[in-house]
Amino acid sequence: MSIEQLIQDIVTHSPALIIAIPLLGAFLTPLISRINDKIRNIFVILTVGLTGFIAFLLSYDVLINGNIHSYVFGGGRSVIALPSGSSFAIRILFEVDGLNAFMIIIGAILAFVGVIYSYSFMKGNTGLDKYYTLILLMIAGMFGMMLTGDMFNFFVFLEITSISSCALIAFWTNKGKSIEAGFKYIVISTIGALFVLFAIALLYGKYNALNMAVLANSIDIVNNGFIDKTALVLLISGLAMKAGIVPMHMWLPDAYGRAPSSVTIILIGTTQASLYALFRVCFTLYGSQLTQTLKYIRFNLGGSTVIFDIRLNGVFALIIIVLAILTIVVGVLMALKQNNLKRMIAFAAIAEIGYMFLAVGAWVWVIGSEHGMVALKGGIFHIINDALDIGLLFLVAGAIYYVTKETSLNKMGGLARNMKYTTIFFVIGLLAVSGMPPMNGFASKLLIYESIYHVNPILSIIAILCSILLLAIFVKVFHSAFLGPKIPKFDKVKEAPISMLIAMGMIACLIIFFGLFPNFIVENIVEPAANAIIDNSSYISHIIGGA
Amino acid sequence: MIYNIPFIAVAALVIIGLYAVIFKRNLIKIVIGITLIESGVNLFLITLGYREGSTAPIYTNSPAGTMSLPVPQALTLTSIVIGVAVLALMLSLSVHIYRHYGTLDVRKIGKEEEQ
Amino acid sequence: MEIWQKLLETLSTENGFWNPLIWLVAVVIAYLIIYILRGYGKKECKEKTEQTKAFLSGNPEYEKEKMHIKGSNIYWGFTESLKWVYDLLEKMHTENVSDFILWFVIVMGIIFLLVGVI
Amino acid sequence: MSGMSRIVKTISSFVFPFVLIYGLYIIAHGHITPGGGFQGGAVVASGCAMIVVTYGSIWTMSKIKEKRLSVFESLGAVGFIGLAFIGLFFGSKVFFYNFLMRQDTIPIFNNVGEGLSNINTAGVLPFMNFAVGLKVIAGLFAIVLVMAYATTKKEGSK
Repeated sequence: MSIEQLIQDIVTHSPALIIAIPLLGAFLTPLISRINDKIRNIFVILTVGLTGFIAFLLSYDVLINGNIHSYVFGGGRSVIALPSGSSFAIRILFEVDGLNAFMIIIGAILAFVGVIYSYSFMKGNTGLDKYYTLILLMIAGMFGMMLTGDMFNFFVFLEITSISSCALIAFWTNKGKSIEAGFKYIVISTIGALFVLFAIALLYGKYNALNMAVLANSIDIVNNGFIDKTALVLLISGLAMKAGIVPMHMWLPDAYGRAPSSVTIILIGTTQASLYALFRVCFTLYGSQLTQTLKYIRFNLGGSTVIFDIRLNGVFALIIIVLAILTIVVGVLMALKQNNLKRMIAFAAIAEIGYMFLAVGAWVWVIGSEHGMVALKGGIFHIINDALDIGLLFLVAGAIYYVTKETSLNKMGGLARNMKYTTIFFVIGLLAVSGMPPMNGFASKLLIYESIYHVNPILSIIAILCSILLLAIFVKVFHSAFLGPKIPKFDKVKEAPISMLIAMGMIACLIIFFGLFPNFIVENIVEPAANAIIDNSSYISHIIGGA
Repeated sequence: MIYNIPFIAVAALVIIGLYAVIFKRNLIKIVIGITLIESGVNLFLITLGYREGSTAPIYTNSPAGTMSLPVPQALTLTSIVIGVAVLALMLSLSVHIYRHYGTLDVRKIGKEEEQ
Repeated sequence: MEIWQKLLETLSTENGFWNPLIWLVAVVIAYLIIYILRGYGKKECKEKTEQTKAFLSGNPEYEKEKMHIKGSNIYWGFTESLKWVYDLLEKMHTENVSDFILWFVIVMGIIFLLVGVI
Repeated sequence: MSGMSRIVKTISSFVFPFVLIYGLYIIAHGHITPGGGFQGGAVVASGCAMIVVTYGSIWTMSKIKEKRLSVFESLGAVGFIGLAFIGLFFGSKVFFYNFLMRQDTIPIFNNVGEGLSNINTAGVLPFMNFAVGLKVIAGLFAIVLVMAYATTKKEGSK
């Protein structure tokens, strides 16, 4: 078998392999760790690396060659045409279009970096075989959420992810606060997921299908208004809670702040998988209904009748933009006040989620027009930028914690003298997260500012102001943690271990690469994803096809 | 009317569960509330698959006539399995919290100042 | 060669554009101008003399350790002037899991009113 | 928990094999009757939980270590996913492909004969049920055992 043939085969089976390899690795880990701890760590890194490699192959094929992949588990066709003429989707299938491919790139980067980082970061903890099992399960669940084309399957992966990540958040069981954060997270995510399941059940009862493409084809918000709208509301609110939208964000600083840093970086991936699911629901499942009129409202103004045409996209845009502005402002203001480094970054992460949401809201508002496309590009570009920036900052926070065992900013100072590389990485993350040129954050934020200016200039102003505040927040961290005189307690502090530096360095390189060549990234990675959001017909027709 | 009773039960279970989660202060009661919501959703799923006068979907030796749809039952089963895992996790976290703080009151846990 | 051309393309937003290369050139030019301006500075300024010491209205300088501003003291003015906002936000963040779910139900209700009823 | 009275212990040790057999029956017939790996595993695990309740968690912990259970759990999961992986190399070459159905190499797993007595009618499904059953038995038993043990330790230390 030639190499090309092998790669072709791998790409064909990649949607299954991407989740199967981490799953297999997860359950092999306890067996391997009976041999040797070092072998286990390397095995886990290799597993995640292989998964990431396959993910890159798949997303290369989807993004560059423009193919849509679908994979049916157990073989055969996914949609069975009944003699009566209707079709019936029966098997579980994965479907990968531009948006999925874009998300699995993020997932692969974060998972790989997180695992490399944990090599040194978690050294010395007990129960590491369970830690690595849970990490791999979480990665498998995250990829499953990003790849699946079946609503119920999505729920299952959502729960796999939340259970394993909850156990990881509470991994340091000697700290009361991390157990408490784990409990909060499991309550929140279970209730969110149960409401998602309720919505799935509603849709299943109505349309007798769980397949996303089949559902998207048959959802009709005008005729079956009540059930569809209820399901939409349940899905949006459940997934928005998992994605950390204000005012349902309170679990996020706890979970991000108390988890080990190596877990936090993968948690970012799972949060963004929820965000992806939100987009998938709003714009693929309900995509063809976006311009439907919900209601006409008639006014009598001086004899002439004025008719307001309330469309779904208007209502959507209103909800999304209001929530997004709330998210940005509350996130930034709360971050400014925190003194715990990781909680502060977590609030900044909330604010960053608001930016993506804002851009998508702007697109929904002006659906179909040119600057809508710019907004969508900016929003999607910002997803990957946010993952990298916030991820890097969390890793730096973890490195600081590793060497000083301190989380409070009040007790730090002068760390730049002993931790040169970490300081450099922090500065890169600082510039990127606050949208300073030439880092990647600037490019996406520029796109967002310019496009939401067309919706309302005030939104743009708020977004820019909050971005400046973000800069101020991290300058505060830079000043109080890295600058200043030497603190005698930290005299013997050493640079972070090499695997942590490698992990941070990888993300920093990616940030600089994305920053220096923004158009390359936007054209090749972001635009296919944006097109997938705009045009849901190819997603549907790939499954239903001519049948 | 008689066939609407399961749906009324679903609404009642979900609302009682939400009430327990929001207004009860004991962690165990919150866990009970979550399981109530979960059973409500499971009941809803299982009710969707039932048709009047249908038999259980067992292929062998079944009497002739309509069968109830097996897919919702499979879904419910999966959801129950997940529920078991979530329940075990929540209870073990409650054990840990009780050990650490000596109380299960949500207002009292996690309030200690950080050094 | 082609890949480089692709890499260096300009990202065009709708009304503007962004190219890091142009930015780099602009930064270099700005540094040049600053360097030239620096040449016009006074020649008498010498480092490590009395001239570069901090002047605190004639008071003696503190020790280095005491001069470091702690994290919670930075932006004190900002948080103080926005105290009413922060009071509201503190009231909102009760750190209590029941309230998280209450917020969830409230938001769900509002969205339901907006999407379902209208 | 330190165990219950002699009557309870005797009766539970008498009932335990029946519970075990019933659970294993459900696992083995998972593909032709209602039930399967999870249900049968849950039945077996509830039998094990009965042992934990009657004999006390400390005694049970001395008989079987929780680490060994986690190994069994991993073996079950690995078996399940491994069977799914093998499907990649046979027949229509799809993940989760039922490679034992309708083939000529190992004909006893073909769809030969029907009825409750013949368990070889579903190809790879019984094996998957066994794997899931192993995982569920080990997992649920470990959950019950560890929780019981953890709460005991607390009372002991006070």
